[in-house]
Amino acid sequence: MRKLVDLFSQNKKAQLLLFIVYVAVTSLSLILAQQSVVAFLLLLFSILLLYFLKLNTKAKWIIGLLIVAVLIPFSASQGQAYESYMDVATLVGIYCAMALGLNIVVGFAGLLDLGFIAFFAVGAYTYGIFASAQASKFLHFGHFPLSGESFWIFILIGGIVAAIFGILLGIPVLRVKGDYLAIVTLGFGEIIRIIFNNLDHPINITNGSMGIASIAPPKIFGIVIANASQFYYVALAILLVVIYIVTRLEHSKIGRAWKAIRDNEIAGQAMGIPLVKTKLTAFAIGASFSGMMGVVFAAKQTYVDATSFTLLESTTVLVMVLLGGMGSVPGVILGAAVVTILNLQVLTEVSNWLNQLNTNGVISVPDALSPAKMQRFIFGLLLILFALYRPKGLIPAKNQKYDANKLKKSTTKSMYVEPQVSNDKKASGGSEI
Amino acid sequence: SSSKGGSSGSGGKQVIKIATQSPLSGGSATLGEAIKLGAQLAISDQKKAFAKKGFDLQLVPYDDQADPKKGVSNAQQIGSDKSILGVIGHLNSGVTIPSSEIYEKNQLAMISPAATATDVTDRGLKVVNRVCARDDFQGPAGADFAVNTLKAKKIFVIQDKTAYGSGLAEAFRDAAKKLGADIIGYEGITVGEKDFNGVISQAASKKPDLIYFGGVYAEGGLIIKQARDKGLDIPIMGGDGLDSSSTVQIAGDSVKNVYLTSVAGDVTKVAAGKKFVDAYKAKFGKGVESYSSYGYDATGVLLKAIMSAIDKNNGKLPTREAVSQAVRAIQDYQGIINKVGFDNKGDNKFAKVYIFKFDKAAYPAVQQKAISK
Amino acid sequence: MGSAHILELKNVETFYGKIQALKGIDLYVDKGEIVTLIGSNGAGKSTTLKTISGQVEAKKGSIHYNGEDITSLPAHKTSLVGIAHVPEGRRIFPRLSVKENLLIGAFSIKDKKVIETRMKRVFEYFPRLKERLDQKGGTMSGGEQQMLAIGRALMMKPDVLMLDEPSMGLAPIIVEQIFDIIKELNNEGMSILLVEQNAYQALHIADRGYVIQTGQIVLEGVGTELMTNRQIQEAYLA
Amino acid sequence: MNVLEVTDLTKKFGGLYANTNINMSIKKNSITAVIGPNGAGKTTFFNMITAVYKPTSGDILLNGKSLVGLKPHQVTKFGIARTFQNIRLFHDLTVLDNVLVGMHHHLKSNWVGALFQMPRTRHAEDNAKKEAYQLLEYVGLADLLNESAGNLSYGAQRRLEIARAIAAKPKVLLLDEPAAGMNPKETKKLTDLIHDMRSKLDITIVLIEHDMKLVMEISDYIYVLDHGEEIASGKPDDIRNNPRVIEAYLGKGAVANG
Amino acid sequence: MLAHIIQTLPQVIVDGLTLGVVYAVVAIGYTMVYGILELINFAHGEIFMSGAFIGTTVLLILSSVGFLSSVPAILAFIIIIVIASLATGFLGMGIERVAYRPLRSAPKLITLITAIGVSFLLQDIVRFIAELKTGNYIVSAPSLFNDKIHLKTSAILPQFGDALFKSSFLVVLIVAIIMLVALDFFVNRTKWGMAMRAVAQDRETASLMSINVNKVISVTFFVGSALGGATGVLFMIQYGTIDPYIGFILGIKAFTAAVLGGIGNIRGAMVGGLLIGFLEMFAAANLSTLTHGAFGAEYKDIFAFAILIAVLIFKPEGLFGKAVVEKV
Ligand SMILES: Nc1ncnc2c1ncn2[C@@H]1O[C@H](COP(=O)(O)OP(=O)(O)OP(=O)(O)O)[C@@H](O)[C@H]1O
Ligand SMILES: Nc1ncnc2c1ncn2[C@@H]1O[C@H](COP(=O)(O)OP(=O)(O)OP(=O)(O)O)[C@@H](O)[C@H]1O
Ligand SMILES: CC(C)C[C@H](N)C(=O)O
Ligand SMILES: [Mg+2]
Ligand SMILES: [Mg+2]
Repeated sequence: MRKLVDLFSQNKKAQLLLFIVYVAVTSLSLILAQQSVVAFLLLLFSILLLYFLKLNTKAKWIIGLLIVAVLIPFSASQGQAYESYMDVATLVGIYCAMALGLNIVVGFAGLLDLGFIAFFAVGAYTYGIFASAQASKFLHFGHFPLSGESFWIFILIGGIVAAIFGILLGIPVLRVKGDYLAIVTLGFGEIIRIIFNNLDHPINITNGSMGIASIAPPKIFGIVIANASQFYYVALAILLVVIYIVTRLEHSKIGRAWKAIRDNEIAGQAMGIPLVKTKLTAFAIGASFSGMMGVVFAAKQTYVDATSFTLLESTTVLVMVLLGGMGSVPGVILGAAVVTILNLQVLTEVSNWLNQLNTNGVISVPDALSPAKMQRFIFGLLLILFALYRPKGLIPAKNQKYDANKLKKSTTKSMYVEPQVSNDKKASGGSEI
Repeated sequence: SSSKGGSSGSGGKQVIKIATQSPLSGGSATLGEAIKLGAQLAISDQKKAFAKKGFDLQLVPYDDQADPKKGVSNAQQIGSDKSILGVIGHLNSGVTIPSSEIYEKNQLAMISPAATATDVTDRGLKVVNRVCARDDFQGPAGADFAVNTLKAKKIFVIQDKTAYGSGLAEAFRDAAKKLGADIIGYEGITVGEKDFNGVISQAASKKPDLIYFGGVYAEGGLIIKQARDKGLDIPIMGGDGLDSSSTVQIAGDSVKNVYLTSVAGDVTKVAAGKKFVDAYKAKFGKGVESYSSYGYDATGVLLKAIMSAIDKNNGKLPTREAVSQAVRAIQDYQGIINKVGFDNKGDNKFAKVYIFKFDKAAYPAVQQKAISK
Repeated sequence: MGSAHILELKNVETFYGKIQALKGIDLYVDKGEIVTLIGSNGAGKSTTLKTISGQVEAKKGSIHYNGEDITSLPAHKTSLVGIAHVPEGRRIFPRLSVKENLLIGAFSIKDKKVIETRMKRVFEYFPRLKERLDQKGGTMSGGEQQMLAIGRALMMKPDVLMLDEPSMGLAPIIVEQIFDIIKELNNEGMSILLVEQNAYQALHIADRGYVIQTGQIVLEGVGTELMTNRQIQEAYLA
Repeated sequence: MNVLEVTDLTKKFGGLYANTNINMSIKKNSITAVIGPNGAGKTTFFNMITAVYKPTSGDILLNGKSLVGLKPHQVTKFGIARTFQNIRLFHDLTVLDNVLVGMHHHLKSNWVGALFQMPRTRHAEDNAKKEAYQLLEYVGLADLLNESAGNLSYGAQRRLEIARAIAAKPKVLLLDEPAAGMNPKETKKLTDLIHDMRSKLDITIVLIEHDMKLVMEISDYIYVLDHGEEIASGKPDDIRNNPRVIEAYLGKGAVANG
Repeated sequence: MLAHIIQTLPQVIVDGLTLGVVYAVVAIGYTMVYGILELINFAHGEIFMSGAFIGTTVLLILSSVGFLSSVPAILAFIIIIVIASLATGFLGMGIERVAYRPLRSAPKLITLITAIGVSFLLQDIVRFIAELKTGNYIVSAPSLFNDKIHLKTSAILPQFGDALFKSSFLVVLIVAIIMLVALDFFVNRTKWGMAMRAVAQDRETASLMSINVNKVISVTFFVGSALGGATGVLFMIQYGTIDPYIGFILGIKAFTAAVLGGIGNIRGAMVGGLLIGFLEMFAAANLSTLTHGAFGAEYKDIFAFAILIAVLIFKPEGLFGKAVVEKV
């Protein structure tokens, strides 16, 4: 039996075959049983399976993209729940990008940030203000709301503005460390939220607590993007860019520098890493992902107000990172997906189901314990269980492995030669008796 | 997961579901729960009538957690469950506004018992309706009462910096100013906090004739109590957010001399209301809240519309579009205390604002006046 | 059992997760002996001491102290029995003062007088500590910290003192002193288990010595004899 | 020619003078030892040179340029690298990555290049990896290249620190007790390595060490500190026989042993 | 303008002090646990909340059996606070046992997840129980100390107005001060306190010193949580109304206070708490006067956080934290 498993884990073809069967079965069941969340979740799960398959990376990417960009939307589109699934999927994309951004700050650079949602807010408000009539309340030139075509540029602008805020936040960080940093960022996040919630006066920039309504939906080639199924592709595209950037950076010089100062700041500096610049880069890049997705969020909701950017939101994103596995890109993506789907879909479904049982008299609970209000309770329980059983995260971070042979082969002519051991025989690694 | 497309339900009947969306957990759950329970009562009242026509009427309560994001995501799920023909909710205007965009896309009728902000209906969505009054009616009505009846000259305004509280306080302030009152302070507080002594000290030192609070009972009750502890025995006034038994529970005896405008009237004043209160108490073991009756009425309106849509469709399951149109077409539904009839924006033409006063620590307060538009 | 050994390890195996660090260690210390354990980096010297003091658990085998089975005794109890462990790398409490560090060593002692006399004794060995009573442990120099670590263990007045590389990072004159102190403590009747890289000096003062290699004892003998052993010379002495 | 010139360097911690008016001239391509009792201020001296601590007064000149006031990473860029008395590796990084981090300041690879996989960046990265691997071979750690640094044994960690420091291509390399925790045999290998670095890599080496055998064998020149002050300096033989040094530091045994 | 500020100052100070001591004692709970495990116990706010509910329950039971009318209020109060602290003390110990201890060797931040999980659980469990018993999760308790005390501050300085407060304020203040002093003594002057600090710095080595690390950690959680619970009772006495969500915002503020004072430092937490309480109260009362209405009380938290950030920029280890220079 054991052998069989081993064999299977080595056999690429068998794996691939089984995987294809799995995907086919789940997508078929999603097509047939349209409102089955289970089928939808199982189909999504295939991405995770894919991650663990023994295929080369390129093949995985291609298959993954096919599933995410074609198969899932297609299978889901065969019925009523389509928009609902795509809405959740869009939010998964949004949170994944945000969590990946936070992962740079917390997971790579080791800077605990409890105010990360502020950058999301910055992005959301940036678009919200200019893509609604709000801007005309304080700008007396120009023509607002800007059309939905501006959305595409605003993704960039949102990212840049958030990055600037990231650097602004980073400045106090130069001196403050560890958990002090946590509280500074928490304070920063709260400050941003409170300001957005109050800036209807003296100048009305954010419309204060009334929020900004009727934000223009994005437009491209005259097509208005208004449905979740369309936003899904926007979010997916940005997420792919984010994943690309993150994986590239992780294994580059700056990525190593982040991890180095995380592990040992003093040694990092002594190795020539400029602390300030390195930390600020982490903040800026992390923030920019969040800002870009903020723009998408504002356009999708068509309404922004400060209640979407509370401390609880910041901690939720942090939970995604920790739950997935700090510093682990696939882990963080999984963490964000799990938390988002749990919160927005599974828990609601579960409580609806329990409620159904309750009204049909299958189970009987007093009203005070009505399943409809148990979502946070169940969520809390799950968090504890996850943490206890996967303390390093769902997919713990792994270091990139180098191929010694490849490095060795090229080492024909070395400037470093084994030190000459003067009056001794050749010294070997360990001392043998 | 639920069954497919409302084809069959228990006993071979076709299932019609009504969703409620309101906060069932978190800080304003008292009122959110009341909406759900009101709807639940209405549905169990009419279950038989629907059964006769071959439909199984069911309630699906959703918890929007007073969070816009959650509200929108729930709205998407509601939209995808085709057996749901209408939504009762939300409590909070801030959640109603973005969620209603989704209902609009799904042509799904929504009736809010409680969302009072102007933007709710001012965006001109076809499916959005409410049975309660608007803040630009409620605020000025309060201001009129404060200035002309209570003769307040110097008014100190506090608001909770939510979409609802700010909107209402602003409407009140502007109207009171027009009526010649002096607004000597306009301050914001933070929802969830418990100590408002700082703002109250400021108010006390400015010696107002009246304090107006735009916000909900959780903070309002404490402000009343802490103001009284500071020796401020002046009238304190608020909006529908204070119209809850929790206000009394929190403020205790301090609640005397507190006035409030509500968009829901005192149900005990009419016979139908008394019956409702008793039935409610018997079924849920707790007293009614301000929005219990509106939860009931809003559901009643929705069910009536569905009924008429069924009839129009020869007894077959109507489309959502038909239901939405039928809802908007309702012109004189007799609710527990007032009528419901929608104008072309979805506002209730018969909506009234009621003025209450607490004379003793008991809920409900004593109704002073009912104001129609 | 019933032997006169004050400390005896039989076939002890220890793991870090899946990595096996000790692969069946047999060794003993007799009352009043100095026994040294030498071996190259990563051989398992520190792990042996940690297993004895209960910081890591022995998966197999037994550890006896005065005939009493202490194999699975947790660390905070081993020290009560009479075994003190001066850990590798000093491990003083960085934000406690020098004085508090010493007091912690006497944590299990209630009698203030006893504590005082012991502290005086420690100051006789290490006068530098007395000068720096209120300095935070973490700001002391490396050597000062080593003195503090030994001083702290002496506050327990143990019967068996286990030292993990006590000479590391110390000035020659201090190393000399420390070895003198070890001898002195031994003369007073304390049994000593000494892990050292400084094999010359360790073997010099030891009654017996063990050589450990990748988790196994490969050689055992009288200290001075081991020093002249050709294998040892090749492997550990330059 | 002197690479490193230190004049009147002083460091005060509260009331304690950890270094008092230290003067040193370190010749290019020499091996200089700084010795002295525990707490004499040797590490503090290194810390000032590498800008971990700011000197209370005095000056540090590298090839005539003052290093005082620079940030630690700038000092590295100017050409000084070090190892630490209490090992400070990047525990969660692999052995090879540790060395790559050491190349930070001269590695020509910025994030734009990394993002777009520009050939120049790729080339630089590839070369860096090869070079890092050579360095690991040089210190005898090549087999462990993918191991997490935190899992290495003590001696291996020390060697990795040295490799990481050399990776910064320093003009001057500061080693703080490199032989601590090594047995005589391993120390011997280290001695050879240091010799070799000096001759092959053209590095000037300053080291702190308590192992007198190593110090006496390897050093061209020795400074002796006590209580923050220089009490002696000279060639190994002078130091070995200096009564003040014997009294304060070496003890009688060392003379016999060394 | 200034005259107005001075006039309200006595009242603002009294109010600020009331809120401040509550922050201070809760902050100490954070600081203690942090000091020993370097763990931000995010569930501490909920332990505070549980204490308030347990205290209220006891109070309601006592008053329903007629106990309250037969004994002096202060005795009833002592009974309540003792029961509540013991109960929350054990609750805290239990939480540590279940949610933190198994994760001790895991990455430090992961406990943040269990802490958040525990917070959600506690909030909902308390809410369910309260709703089951009373139909409402907002609970009000009969007040024990309700005499109003008029402080004639205007007699001291004519520019001052008078300050008014309830006698509960005095109770809160006195009890809080007793707790603070006792705790300070405990941690800094007793053997157990020293053991706590040793465990905080190096657990492994502490165990070599005959210190039972698990026991020390349990005791720390017990003491910290008992303090939190007791503060919950104080809060209930002072404000009269509680709900399952009071722990969240208060927890954040108290944590901020702990950091402002220098986390891990008990006196720092005390000062930090008082300072934040006062700053908040001052800002709420005076910001709009100071800025001529441009910014009002709604900015009070910004004000508090901005000061916090400013302090940390100039003194990164907090007001009382000692800069721990890492020996290089
Ligand atoms: N905490 C740990 N986790 C995993 N492996 C460990 C751990 N501690 C030690 N090891 C491994 O166990 C083996 C023995 O280590 P130990 O520390 O006992 O060696 P040592 O003989 O004391 O060496 P040194 O002279 O370097 O101190 C080594 O291979 C080491 O890598
Ligand atoms: N950050 C600091 N704060 C206060 N005192 C310090 C600090 N760093 C070092 N000292 C003190 O300065 C003196 C010199 O310390 P230093 O670490 O330089 O000694 P050293 O010569 O390296 O000793 P060793 O050989 O033991 O490592 C010591 O007395 C030490 O306690
Ligand atoms: C909580 C309530 C009082 C709801 C309020 N009427 C609103 O529109 O948000
Ligand atoms: Mg060792
Ligand atoms: Mg040193």
